[in-house]
Amino acid sequence: MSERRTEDQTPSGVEEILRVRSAEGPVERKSPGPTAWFDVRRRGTGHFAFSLNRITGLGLVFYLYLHLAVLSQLLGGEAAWNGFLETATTPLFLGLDVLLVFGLLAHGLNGLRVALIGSGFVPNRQKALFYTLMTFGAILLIYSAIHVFTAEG
Amino acid sequence: MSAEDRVASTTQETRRVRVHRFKRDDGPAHVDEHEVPVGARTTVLEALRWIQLHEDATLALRHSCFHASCGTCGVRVNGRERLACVTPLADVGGGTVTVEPIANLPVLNDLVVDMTSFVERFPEAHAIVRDSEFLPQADVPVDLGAFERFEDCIECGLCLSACPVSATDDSYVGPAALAFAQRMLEEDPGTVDRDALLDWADQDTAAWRCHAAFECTEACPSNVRPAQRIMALRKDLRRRRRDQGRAIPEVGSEDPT
Amino acid sequence: MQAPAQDPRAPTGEPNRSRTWRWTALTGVALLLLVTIHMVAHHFVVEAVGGLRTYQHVLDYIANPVIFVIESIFLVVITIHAMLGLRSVLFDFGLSDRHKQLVSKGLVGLGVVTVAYGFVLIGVLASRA
Amino acid sequence: MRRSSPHVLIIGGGGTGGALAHDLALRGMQVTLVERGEFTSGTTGRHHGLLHSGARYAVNDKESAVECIEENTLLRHIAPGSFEENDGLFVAITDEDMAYLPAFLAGCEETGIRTQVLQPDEALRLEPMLNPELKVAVRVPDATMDAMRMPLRFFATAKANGAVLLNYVDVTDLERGGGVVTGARVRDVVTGRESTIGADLVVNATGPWSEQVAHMAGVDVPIRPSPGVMLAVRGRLCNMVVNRLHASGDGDIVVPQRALSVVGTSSWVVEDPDDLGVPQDHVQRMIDEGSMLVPAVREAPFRSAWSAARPLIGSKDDADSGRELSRTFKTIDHAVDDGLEGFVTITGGKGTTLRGMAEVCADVVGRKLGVDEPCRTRETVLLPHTAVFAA
Repeated sequence: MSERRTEDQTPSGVEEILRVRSAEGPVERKSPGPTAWFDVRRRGTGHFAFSLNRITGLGLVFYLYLHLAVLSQLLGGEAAWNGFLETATTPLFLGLDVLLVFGLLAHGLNGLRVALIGSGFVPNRQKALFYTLMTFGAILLIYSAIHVFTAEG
Repeated sequence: MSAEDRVASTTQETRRVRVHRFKRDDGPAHVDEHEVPVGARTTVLEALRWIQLHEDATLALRHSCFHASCGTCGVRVNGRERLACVTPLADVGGGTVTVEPIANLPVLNDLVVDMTSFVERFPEAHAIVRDSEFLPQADVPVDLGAFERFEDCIECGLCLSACPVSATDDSYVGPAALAFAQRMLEEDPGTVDRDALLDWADQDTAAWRCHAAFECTEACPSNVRPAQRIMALRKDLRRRRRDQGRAIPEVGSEDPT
Repeated sequence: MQAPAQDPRAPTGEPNRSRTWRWTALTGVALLLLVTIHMVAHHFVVEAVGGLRTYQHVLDYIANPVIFVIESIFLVVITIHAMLGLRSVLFDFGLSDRHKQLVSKGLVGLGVVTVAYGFVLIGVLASRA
Repeated sequence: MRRSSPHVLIIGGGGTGGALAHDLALRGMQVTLVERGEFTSGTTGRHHGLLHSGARYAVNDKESAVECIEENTLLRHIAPGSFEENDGLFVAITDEDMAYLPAFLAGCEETGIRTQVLQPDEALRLEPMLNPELKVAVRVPDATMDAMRMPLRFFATAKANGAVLLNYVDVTDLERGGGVVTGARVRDVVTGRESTIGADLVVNATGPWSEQVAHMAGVDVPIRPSPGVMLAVRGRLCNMVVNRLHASGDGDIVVPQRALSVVGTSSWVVEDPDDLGVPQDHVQRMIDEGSMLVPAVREAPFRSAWSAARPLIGSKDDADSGRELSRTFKTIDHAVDDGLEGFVTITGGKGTTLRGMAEVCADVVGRKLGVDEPCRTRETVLLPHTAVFAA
């Protein structure tokens, strides 16, 4: 056993490979996080529904605070409020109103789907439910848009 | 299609295959293109093996059984989760085919992902054999007890790759682990600590993080239907809560403070 | 009532998601109704472009006790739902347990401030009618 | 300072290499295993998953039959939960098959394989999808294994016992000096870097690639890569392994596996075990012969057809079909055969006998390295396959 080479040679090659492999840095890993919502390579309906819910949810929270801020105008009395009303009834703002309705419908109806399926109702028909609710939402959206732009005093 | 119909079709053409490449010493990931000769039933795995053999021996990929039983060859083909071994190129549309590693796991090398963190998501070392529900008319020999068979889940990771919540939140245990937990509860071989398993599932990183996208069920090549199992698991959790006589807590106690 | 054995795998310091999930769902379903009422009452029954009310209209409207109660419930429910949703989104960033707790506490604070501000607003307007 | 134990480098991460790593690690040796791809990606993972009772070889290859039934019994004990333990049937369809029955039963008796002869109605009660024309069926203790997960349990246990298992490390050459193999030149496929792994002994456990690796050391091994075609169809057409009761031939087995049924297998001989192809006529033969056993094979939806190369022991001059080559295994100490020290080849065999092959090889390795430890793999229960991924 005089030619045993264990101590001087064995570890070198193996340990070098192990060391490089266990090194933290160069492993390719797309860091998780909300960028995944916008991953266009994922084309599934379910992924779209999830992303839509996240994005509209954030939009609605933003609107909630915008809305509360705007309503502070009411505290300023009649002049302040009626001044705001003039801006709010321009076509641009009415368009934003339609966007709001879209957000509410998309988030609300998809949320209804998640709640219904997630609590044991209609467990196997999630796609049908999604399309049904979205169709319903689209009809309501069109109706609302027409109403917002045409309702006259 | 029956096996015989598959044998009958043998046209020969070529397909352009784009392959995700990543070697640690070579800087960031890139894409290599290859023109691969294909027949009517050439699979993605056969195309990748052809590239290894004829054009680039350094291409690394995982494979083992070649018939959708081991779960090692999961990749994304044109953005969708597939087992390379049972996905004919003819089935993924015309034109260029893009092959990438599955998502939501670290990529070690080209198409090879590190399955360690996938396996670590599972609640415990899990049984791979269960009772066979097939051929119910069969008269099982007395000395066998019951016909048994392997679990459907082949631990391929395609469900985790397809899950939009896993793509966003790495702490979510993901569909495969939850589906496994539900199967263990459903077909308890008598060795399951049910309470521990339900406690494990009853977390904000487990059954309640699912957002019902059902992408896992779409991706599963083995008909495990993880999303349906997660919903069934929630039902088990609700039933346990009810059995324990817990009322819906006050709003105030909801908050984590 | 006996508590189930503590699972060693369970992360510590985590609220139980089954409750937050349930409350997100319950408030969400309630909001379907409340938002509909709110939108219809504000934008679809008022005969003006955009359906917005004049200053006096708003004061009269909020002074109605039924409306006052509905709007108050709406305020609380939407704030809970929004805070739970924000929490879920923020957790998508892969936070540590400590940061998750900080986020949760911060959102409770934000929710309380939001509801308080809303009540001040409703209260002041109702008192002016 | 304590002198460290000898270091063995195993080339090849199939069932044989994994089982050998496990055995050597239990004997206290330092073990490194290198595999150029994923573990079990060569031949092991591709096989149809039959845990042989040995009955297939009971007439013509009694040595293999005895190996099989011994290992069959042992593996169920050390790898519980890794098998579909539903037994198997040998089914006679033709008069010719019936003529084979007496020799078959005698062979099983002689090799210690328990049998139970079933009349057609009894067999059809067990397995309703069998060819109703069957004349007799013999029940034997076959089983189905997960062709990847069962061998991975050896890897997992070896790793837990200190063996270093490296997948995606390709051996490019063997280091030699003064009639001794001293290690291997390797290329880490993960990084592309080359390095040398020194070893007191190198074991060539590369199955059908044995010849290629042996050539790196300048020696020859009598191995022929003999591929076979297998076919998987959707649907679990039977619960027991269904074999044709005749002398070994093509398409003579249907192995249920998960919700699939695997039909195997043909046999031919190639030069390069990497370039196999899936000959269409072989697939057709699987369909034709498989449906003789279970007619539903013909109509069942296609899942996959593939080839796997067996390492059959024989010489270049043997018959071309590969069927006549022995299915048993061989440990070659190249010091004896070729005067080359530090190099051992273990090859041949089959999935069922992986542990036994490893034991014989580890005895040779231990003797050469002066490690006087007994084999402990017969009684060591293996870790679950997932432990192979443990950090």
